[in-house]
Amino acid sequence: MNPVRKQRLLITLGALAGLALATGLLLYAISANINLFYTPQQVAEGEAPVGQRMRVGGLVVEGSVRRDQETLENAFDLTDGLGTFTVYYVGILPDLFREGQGIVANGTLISESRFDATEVLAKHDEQYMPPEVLEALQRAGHPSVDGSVYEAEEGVSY
Amino acid sequence: MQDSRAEHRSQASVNMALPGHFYLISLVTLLAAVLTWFIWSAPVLPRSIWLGGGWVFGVVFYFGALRYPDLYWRTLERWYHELGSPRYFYRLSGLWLPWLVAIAVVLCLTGLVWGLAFAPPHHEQGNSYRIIYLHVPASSAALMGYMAMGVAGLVALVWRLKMAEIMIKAIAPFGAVMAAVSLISGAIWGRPTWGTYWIWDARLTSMLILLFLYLGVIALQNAIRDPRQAGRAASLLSVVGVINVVIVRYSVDWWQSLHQGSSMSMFGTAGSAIHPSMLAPLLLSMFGIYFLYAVTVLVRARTEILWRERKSQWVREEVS
Amino acid sequence: MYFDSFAALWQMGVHGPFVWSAFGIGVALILLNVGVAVSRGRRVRRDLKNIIRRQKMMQERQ
Amino acid sequence: MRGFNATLQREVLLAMRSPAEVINPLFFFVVVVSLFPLAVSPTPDLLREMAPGVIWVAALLAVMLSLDGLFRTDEETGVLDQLLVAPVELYFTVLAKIVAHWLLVGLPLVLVAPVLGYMLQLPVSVLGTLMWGLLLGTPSLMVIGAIGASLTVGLRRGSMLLALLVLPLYIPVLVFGAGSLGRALEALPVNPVLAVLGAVLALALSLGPFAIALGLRISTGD
Repeated sequence: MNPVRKQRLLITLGALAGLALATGLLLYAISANINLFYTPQQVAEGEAPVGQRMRVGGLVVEGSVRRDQETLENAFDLTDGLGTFTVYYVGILPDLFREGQGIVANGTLISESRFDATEVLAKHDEQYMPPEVLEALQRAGHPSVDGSVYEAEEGVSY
Repeated sequence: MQDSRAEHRSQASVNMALPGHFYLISLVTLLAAVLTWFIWSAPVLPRSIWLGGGWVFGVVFYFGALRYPDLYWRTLERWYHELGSPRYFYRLSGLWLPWLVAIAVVLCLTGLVWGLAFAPPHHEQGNSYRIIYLHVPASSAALMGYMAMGVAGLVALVWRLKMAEIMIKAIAPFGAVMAAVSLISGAIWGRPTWGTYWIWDARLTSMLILLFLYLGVIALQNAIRDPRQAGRAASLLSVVGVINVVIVRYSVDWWQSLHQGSSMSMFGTAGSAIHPSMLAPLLLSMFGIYFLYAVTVLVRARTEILWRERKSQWVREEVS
Repeated sequence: MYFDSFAALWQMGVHGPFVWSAFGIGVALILLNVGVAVSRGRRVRRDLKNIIRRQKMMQERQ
Repeated sequence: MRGFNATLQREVLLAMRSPAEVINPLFFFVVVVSLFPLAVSPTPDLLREMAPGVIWVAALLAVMLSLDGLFRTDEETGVLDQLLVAPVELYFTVLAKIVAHWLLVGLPLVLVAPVLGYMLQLPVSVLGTLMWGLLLGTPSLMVIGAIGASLTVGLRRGSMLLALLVLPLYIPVLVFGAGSLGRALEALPVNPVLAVLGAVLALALSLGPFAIALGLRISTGD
């Protein structure tokens, strides 16, 4: 083989090897759940490592919020319809925090039923509709309002 | 001397051994991939509409190409060669321009007036949401513009096509303005909605970097005196930049997700949750901005063509 | 029109300043950009015209 | 392979003759990092929180500033034109130059970083992550910066332009690099992040030299 051809072959093989390596490393990183984001379902099924810092996201269960005005201790249940656990948080909850609303919390999973949050973030409503439509939907008892904003199986891009 | 040699070489590389079809197929596939990625990451319309439309187009194109292959390929090849020639491009764009201006003005005006005065308010944000009628079109135009610049850069590097270099130079300024408008309007909207003008949210950060990349391309072009060299350097930078934009989107997503949650992702998840009465003016202004983009790109490209070809006979006839 | 009057349109509840300043800055930037592109095109055309005329005059003089 | 080795040896030899080019980036790195405790406040907790960002930004700037001269001397002395017509593929020459530059500039940064990290109150347990991160990150910074350097090689006042072009391209490396250290401080697993840094490095090393070679050809008007 002439030297130029040989060099080009070397370059091509090297570049391909590099690309393969990059793909492999990226796949490993993705499979390792780099975000450390877990849904209540994953927590219920024991997929989330207990005792580690992580993020969880889900809907606040209606009627589950317990606030202590003195100590600012809050507790509420978080669900995605497939699993539920209780979040404990000391501090002021954000303005958009409401029952039935989607939230994201940072903190530590103490057990499969208890999550100690250091931060609670309310998820912005993605639905764009006029107030009349909202009222009409609520009057008709439409389930999609306030509920289906959070789609557990989609994984949600936070 | 230098010029004629480059001219000769670019002629030679157009007539390379592989047939034109090969490059055309690759180009169309690449465009489709880029478009799919873009649509997937920012579904302003419901995905079903985009994908449905894409399928219809694809099926028509595929069967048409199967039945009348010669016609299709010859037409595409002709377009490719004709649009690659500055002179032809100048003449053609002169014919398009009045129509594009008219469509752009009509679409922008109806979209903005409808959005500002006639669309209903948002159920939570009240009237402040009306900024999306400027913000969303500007953001999407900035992103699309950068993708287009990357594709043009690739074409310019592979075939040394003069028109592709001119297109990059024409796209960059308006893209930078679009990114800036998107950032400014987003900041003003953020104040009543989130309570702050600026947060280091994934989308905001990547748009800021997009603006920097646009400015980098413009700066590089201005720094190099020789137009051909400047064009090729800018092509390389925009291709590298496209790869970077993709990585930045993921890296920033990952980075901010550990620190502060983006609780305000707009069109992040599947499907559009925009009510039709709000979507219609949004789509109008979006397409209006796209047409406006096309108008300015064509105007800039025509100026650049005139200046670069100033020594040729057709420009003399055209000008005087 | 959704609003009752032009004053209401201008005020937009409490959001008037935000909406109108955003649109003002945005539209101004876009129009400025279009204007710059068009005026640059005109200038280049005019310059080229002058250059060509001068060259013709030179040729005729010779 | 002979071309690769020859370029590598030549670069190292040249650097040995003018050691300032090797020592200056290192000195810059150390000085910039030690400015922060003076400018912000020497509170240990604050320093520890800032340390990942400070160290990574300083390393990034040091690498970028050192790259300004990567091709310039070759261009001024006419060596670059020789390299362009040499029977060795430009890919290998460029790769050799980058490897040499990393050994001379990047590696010292990696080695001195733990000391600076310790001075910024980082616990000893995370210094390993800091070194691994820089070990994987600085070569990527070299490659990406060299793309910019190849495009600005013949320009006057090119260094400012180089910063403008290259800094936005550096952001992913910065995010993942500083991110790995931040995760180490929170006792989270860092391997996935280091893997991403490694992936960026593999990508940069396999595709970067093509872009650099093309950039050099464009800049020299070839």
